Amino acid sequence: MQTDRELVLGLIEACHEAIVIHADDLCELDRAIGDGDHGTNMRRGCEAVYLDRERLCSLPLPQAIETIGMTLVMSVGGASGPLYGTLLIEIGRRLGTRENEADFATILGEAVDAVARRGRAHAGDKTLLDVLYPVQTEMVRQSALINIAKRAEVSAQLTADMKAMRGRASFLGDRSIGHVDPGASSCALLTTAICRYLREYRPA
Amino acid sequence: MQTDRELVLGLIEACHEAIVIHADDLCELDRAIGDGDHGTNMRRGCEAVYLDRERLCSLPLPQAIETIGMTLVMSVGGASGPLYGTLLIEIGRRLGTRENEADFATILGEAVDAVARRGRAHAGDKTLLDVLYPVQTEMVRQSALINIAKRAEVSAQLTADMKAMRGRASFLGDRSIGHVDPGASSCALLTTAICRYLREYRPA
Amino acid sequence: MKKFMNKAASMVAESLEGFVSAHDRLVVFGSDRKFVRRRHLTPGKVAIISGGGAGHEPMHIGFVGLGMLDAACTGHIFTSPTPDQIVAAIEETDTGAGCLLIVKNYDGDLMNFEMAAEAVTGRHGIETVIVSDDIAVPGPPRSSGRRGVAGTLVVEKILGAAAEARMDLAGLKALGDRLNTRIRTMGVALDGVTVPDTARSTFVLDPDEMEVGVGIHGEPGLSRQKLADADTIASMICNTILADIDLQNTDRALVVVNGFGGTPTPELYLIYNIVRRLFEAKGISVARSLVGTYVTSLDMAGLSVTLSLLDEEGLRFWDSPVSTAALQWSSPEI
Amino acid sequence: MKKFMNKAASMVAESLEGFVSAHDRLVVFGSDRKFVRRRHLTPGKVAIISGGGAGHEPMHIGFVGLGMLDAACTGHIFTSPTPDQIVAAIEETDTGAGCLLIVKNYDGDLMNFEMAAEAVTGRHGIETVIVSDDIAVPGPPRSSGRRGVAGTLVVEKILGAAAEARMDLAGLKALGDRLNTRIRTMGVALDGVTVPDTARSTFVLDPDEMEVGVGIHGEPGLSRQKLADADTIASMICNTILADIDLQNTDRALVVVNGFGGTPTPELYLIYNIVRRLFEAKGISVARSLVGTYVTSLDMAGLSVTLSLLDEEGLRFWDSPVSTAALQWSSPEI
Ligand SMILES: Nc1ncnc2c1ncn2[C@@H]1O[C@H](COP(=O)(O)OP(=O)(O)O)[C@@H](O)[C@H]1O
Ligand SMILES: Nc1ncnc2c1ncn2[C@@H]1O[C@H](COP(=O)(O)OP(=O)(O)O)[C@@H](O)[C@H]1O
Ligand SMILES: [Mg+2]
Ligand SMILES: [Mg+2]
Ligand SMILES: [Mg+2]
Ligand SMILES: [Mg+2]
Repeated sequence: MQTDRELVLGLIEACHEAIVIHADDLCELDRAIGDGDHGTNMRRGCEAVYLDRERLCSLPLPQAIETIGMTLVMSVGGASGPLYGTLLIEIGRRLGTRENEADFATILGEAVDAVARRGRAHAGDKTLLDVLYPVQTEMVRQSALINIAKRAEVSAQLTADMKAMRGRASFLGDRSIGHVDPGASSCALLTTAICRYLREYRPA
Repeated sequence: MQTDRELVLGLIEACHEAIVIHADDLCELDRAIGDGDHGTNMRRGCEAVYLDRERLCSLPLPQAIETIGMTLVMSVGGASGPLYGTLLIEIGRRLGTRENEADFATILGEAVDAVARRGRAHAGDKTLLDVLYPVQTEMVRQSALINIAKRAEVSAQLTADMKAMRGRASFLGDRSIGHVDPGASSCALLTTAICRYLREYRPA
Repeated sequence: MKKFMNKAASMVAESLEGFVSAHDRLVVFGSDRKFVRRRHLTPGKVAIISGGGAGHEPMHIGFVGLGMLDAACTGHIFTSPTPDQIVAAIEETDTGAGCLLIVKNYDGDLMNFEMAAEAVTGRHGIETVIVSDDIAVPGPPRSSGRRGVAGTLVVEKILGAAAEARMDLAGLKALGDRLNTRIRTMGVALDGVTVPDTARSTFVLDPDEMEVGVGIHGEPGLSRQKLADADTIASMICNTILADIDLQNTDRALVVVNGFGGTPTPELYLIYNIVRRLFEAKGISVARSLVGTYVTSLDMAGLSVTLSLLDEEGLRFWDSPVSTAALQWSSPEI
Repeated sequence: MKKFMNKAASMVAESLEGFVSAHDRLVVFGSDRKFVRRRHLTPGKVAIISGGGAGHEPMHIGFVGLGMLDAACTGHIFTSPTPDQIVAAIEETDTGAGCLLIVKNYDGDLMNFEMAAEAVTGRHGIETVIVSDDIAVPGPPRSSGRRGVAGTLVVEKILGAAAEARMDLAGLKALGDRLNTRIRTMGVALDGVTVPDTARSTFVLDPDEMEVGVGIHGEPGLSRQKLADADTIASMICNTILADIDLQNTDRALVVVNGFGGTPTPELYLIYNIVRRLFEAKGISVARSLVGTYVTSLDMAGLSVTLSLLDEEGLRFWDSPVSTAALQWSSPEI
C-alpha cells in the first residue's frame, strides 16, 4: 500500500502529464466554441501545482487536495479555475472531516453539487459537469477503474450533441452543437489519467 | 486648322483617356517606391478637368491652360498637384503675354524651370522633371511630334537607374534604384497622348 | 501573428509595468502587482473595482483614476483574474464605505469575483453590478445570458462619478442595475484574432465575410454573413438594438462606437456618422457620443455600437470630470 | 482589405462628418468643409494651422481645440490637402495675429502649404515650421531630407500652448524651429497597409519579417529585417536615435510610443517599458511620456518611438491644458 506522499505525488505527476500533452488539443476545442485558451489555462494551473509538489505531498491527503484546489483557483483564472478549484477544495475539506474512504463516492457527489452551484449549471448544459456526474454515478456503482475512465471519455464525446447553456459556448446558441466541450474533455483526460495511475500503482 | 475650342477639348479628352487607362499602372509604380496613389491622384485631377471641359474649351487657349492648372492644383493634392499645376499655370500665363506660338519651346522651358523651383528639384533627381527637360530639349530642336513622344518614353524608363533625391521615393535611399518614377511615367504618358492627338488632328 | 513582445507568458506583466510607469501620476501597482489602483484613494468613498482578462485594454486599467475606478484586476489574456487578486484589491482600496464590484457577465468573471466576495464576507461591505449589454447573445431563460461588452465602460464611468459624489453602496448597486437595463451593444468583426499563447486565430474569415454578433474574446459570433457596406452594417446593428429596447420620451442617448483594436478611428467615425442619423431618424435624441478604441479584443478588426438611454442624473454623471489614462475630461469637451 | 466603408471615394468625407458631429462642442467645419476648426477662436492669438493627407488620424483633426491647433486641413488618403483648403483655413482663423503653419517635411505637403502661403501674401502674416523628425531617412545634402512623423504632435502641442500663452508669430516660428532640432523618431512596421482606393497593399512582408525605418504613408522603409523580439527592436530603435542626437545635461525627455493604427495599446506599453529603461540607462531623465495611437498609417501594424529633449519652457508648454478630441488634460494627469 502506498503512502499518502507517494499517492499525492503520483497523482500530481499523472495529471500534469495528461494536461501538458493535450494542452494544444484543449485549446483547439476551445477555439471552436470558446476563446481558445482552455489548454493554456489548465496547463498553467497544473504547472503551478507541479512546481509546488514537494510541499504538497508532505501534507495529509485531505489538506493536499484542498491546497491543490486553492492553487488552481489562484493560477487558472477563467471559468475552469473556480470550477476545478471548487471541486478539489470541497473534496479535500470533506475528506478531512469523514471517517473512512468508503464515503468517497458521496463526498465526490457533494463536491460536484458544489461545482454545479458555483457554475449555476445543470447536467446537459455542455460543461465539465457532463463528465463529473457520470463519473460520480460509476463510483456509486463501484465500477472498475477502467470502466470509470471509459464512461468519462464517452461522456465527454456526448457533449458534442448538446447545446451549450453555460460558459462562453452558450453565447453561440445553436452553433455550439457539434463540438465537444473543452472542459468536459479536460475532465475526461484527468479522470483517465487518475484511473490509470490508480490501476497501476494501487491494484485493488 | 482647328479652333482653340476643338484643340482644348481634344487635348483634355486625350489626356483624360491616357490617365484613366493607366491609373492602375501608375499606382503600381508608386507602390514600389512611394505610397501607391499617383494614378489615383492624377485620375482625380483629370476627371475634375474633364467634368469642367465645356467651360474650359470656351476660354481662349492661354486662360484655358492656366485654369486647367488651377483645377489640377485644387483637385490632385500630393506632390503631383502643385507640380503639374505650376507647369500649366506658368505655360498659360506666359502664352497669354507672348505674340506668337513660335515661342512655345521657350515658354515651356520657363515653365519647367518654375516646376523645378517649386519642387526644389534638379535634373537627375528621378522626378517628372527627368521627362520634362528632355521633352523641352526636343521642342527647342523642333523635333517631329513622334520623336518628342519617343524621347519622353525613353526618358521615363531611364529614371529607373536614378537614385531618388526628391519626393517620397527619396526616403528609400538606394532602394529607390531599379524602379521607374511614377511622376516621370505619367509625364511620358501625357506627352505621348498630346503628341498623338496633335499628329492626328493638326498635321503639320 | 506578429506582435511586439518577448515571450507570450510575460507579455501581460511587461505591458502592465509599462502602463503603470507611463501613468505614474495617476496609478500605482497594488500589493504583489495583483492589481492596479489609483495613486490617491479618497477616504469615505465607496471603492469601485473592476477587472477581467487582459486583451481588452484600455479597459479596465485605463479607467482607473479620479471619477471612475479605484482598482482594476487584470488576468491572463482573455482569462478572468483570480479571487486572490480581487481580494487584495478590495482590502487595499476599501476606505470604509465598502466596495462595488463591476463585473462583465460571463461565467468565468462572475465566479472569480463571487469567490472573492465570499472570501471577504463580514470584513468588507460588497455589492456587485453585473453588466450584460450584448444583445447578440440569445438571452435567458436558463442560459448564462448576455455578455458584458463595451457598455461596461458606460457603467464604470457613471458609477465612478456617482461614487465620487458620495453615493452610498446600496445606491450605487441600484443605479448600476438600473443602468444595465438601459444599455445595448452589438458588435461585428472583419477578422478573427490571434491569442499570443497559442499563436492560432480563433476563427478565420474569407475576404468577403464578416462575423456578426461577436463578443470581445475572439470567440465566434452568432452568424457569418457576407461582408456588406457601412450603411448596411450600421442599419443592421441599429435595427437589432432598437428591436430590443423600449424607448421612453425622457431618454437622452449616449452612443458609443467602439473599435476592437484593429480598426482605425476614421472607420469608427464613419460608422458613427451613419448610426447617429439612424437613431435620430427613430426620434432618439443623441445627446452624447464616444468614438474610439476602448474595449478591445487584442488587435481584432471590428467594432461595436452601444446605445445607452440615460436620464438627467445619468447624463450628469457621464459629464462629470474624469481623469484616467483612457478617458480624460474636466467638463465634457469644452 | 476589409474596411467599414461605403465607397472609397467618399470615405474621408463621411468620416470627417462623423468626427465633427461627435465633437461638435469642440470643432466645426470651415467654409465648404475645406477644413475643421475650433468652434471658438481666440481674438489676438496666433492661429496654428496644420494638415496633411487623411489616414493619419487622429492627427491632425484630433488635435484641433484649446491649447493646440486652430484648424486642420485634411487631404485624400496619404495625399496633401490642396492650397485652396489651406487658404480658406488661414482666412477664417487668422484673428489678426497671423498664422503659423506646421508642416510635416515631405515635398507634397510643403509645396501645397507654400502655394497657399504665397496666395495670401500681404494679407496675412504667415510663418511655417517644418517638422522633420524621422531619423530613418538618409538626411540631406540635396535630398528632400527627413520626413515629419510622430514628432509632429509634440511640435503641435507645444506651439499650441505657446500660442495660447500669446507668444507672437516670430517667437512661435523660432520656438518651433528649435524644437524640431531636438526631436527624433524611428518606426518599425510588421505589415504593409492597404490604401482603400487601390485595394492593394503597399508592401507585403513574410510572417518572419519586419520593415525597419518606415514612415506613415505605407511606403517601404529603409530595410527589411528578420522579425525580432521586443527587447531587440526597442534597443535597435533607441540606439539609432541616441546615435543621432547630442544630449545636454539640462534636457528632460518626453518619450512618445506611437502606434500606427493596427497595433494594440498593450504592445505599445510593453515597448515603452523597455524604451524608458534603455533611455534612463543612458542617463536621460524621462520626465513625460505619451503612449497611444496618435499618428497613424491607416491600420498598419507597427509603432514608432519619439524622443523629444525639452527645456523647462518646453516641458511647461507640454503640461499646459489641452482640450481636443485626441488629447485632453487640464494639468498633466492628476
Ligand atoms: N458556468 C459554468 N458551469 C460549469 N462549467 C462551466 C461554466 N462555464 C464554463 N464552464 C466550463 O469551463 C470550460 C471553459 O474553460 P476555460 O476555457 O478555461 O475558461 P474560459 O471560458 O474563461 O476561457 C467550458 O468548456 C466548460 O466546460
Ligand atoms: N520635389 C519634387 N520635385 C519634382 N517632382 C516631384 C517632387 N516630389 C515628388 N515629385 C514627383 O511626384 C511624383 C509623386 O506624385 P504623387 O504620388 O501623386 O504624390 P505623393 O508623393 O504626394 O503621393 C513622383 O513620382 C515625382 O515624379
Ligand atoms: Mg476558454
Ligand atoms: Mg504617391
Ligand atoms: Mg478564457
Ligand atoms: Mg500621396
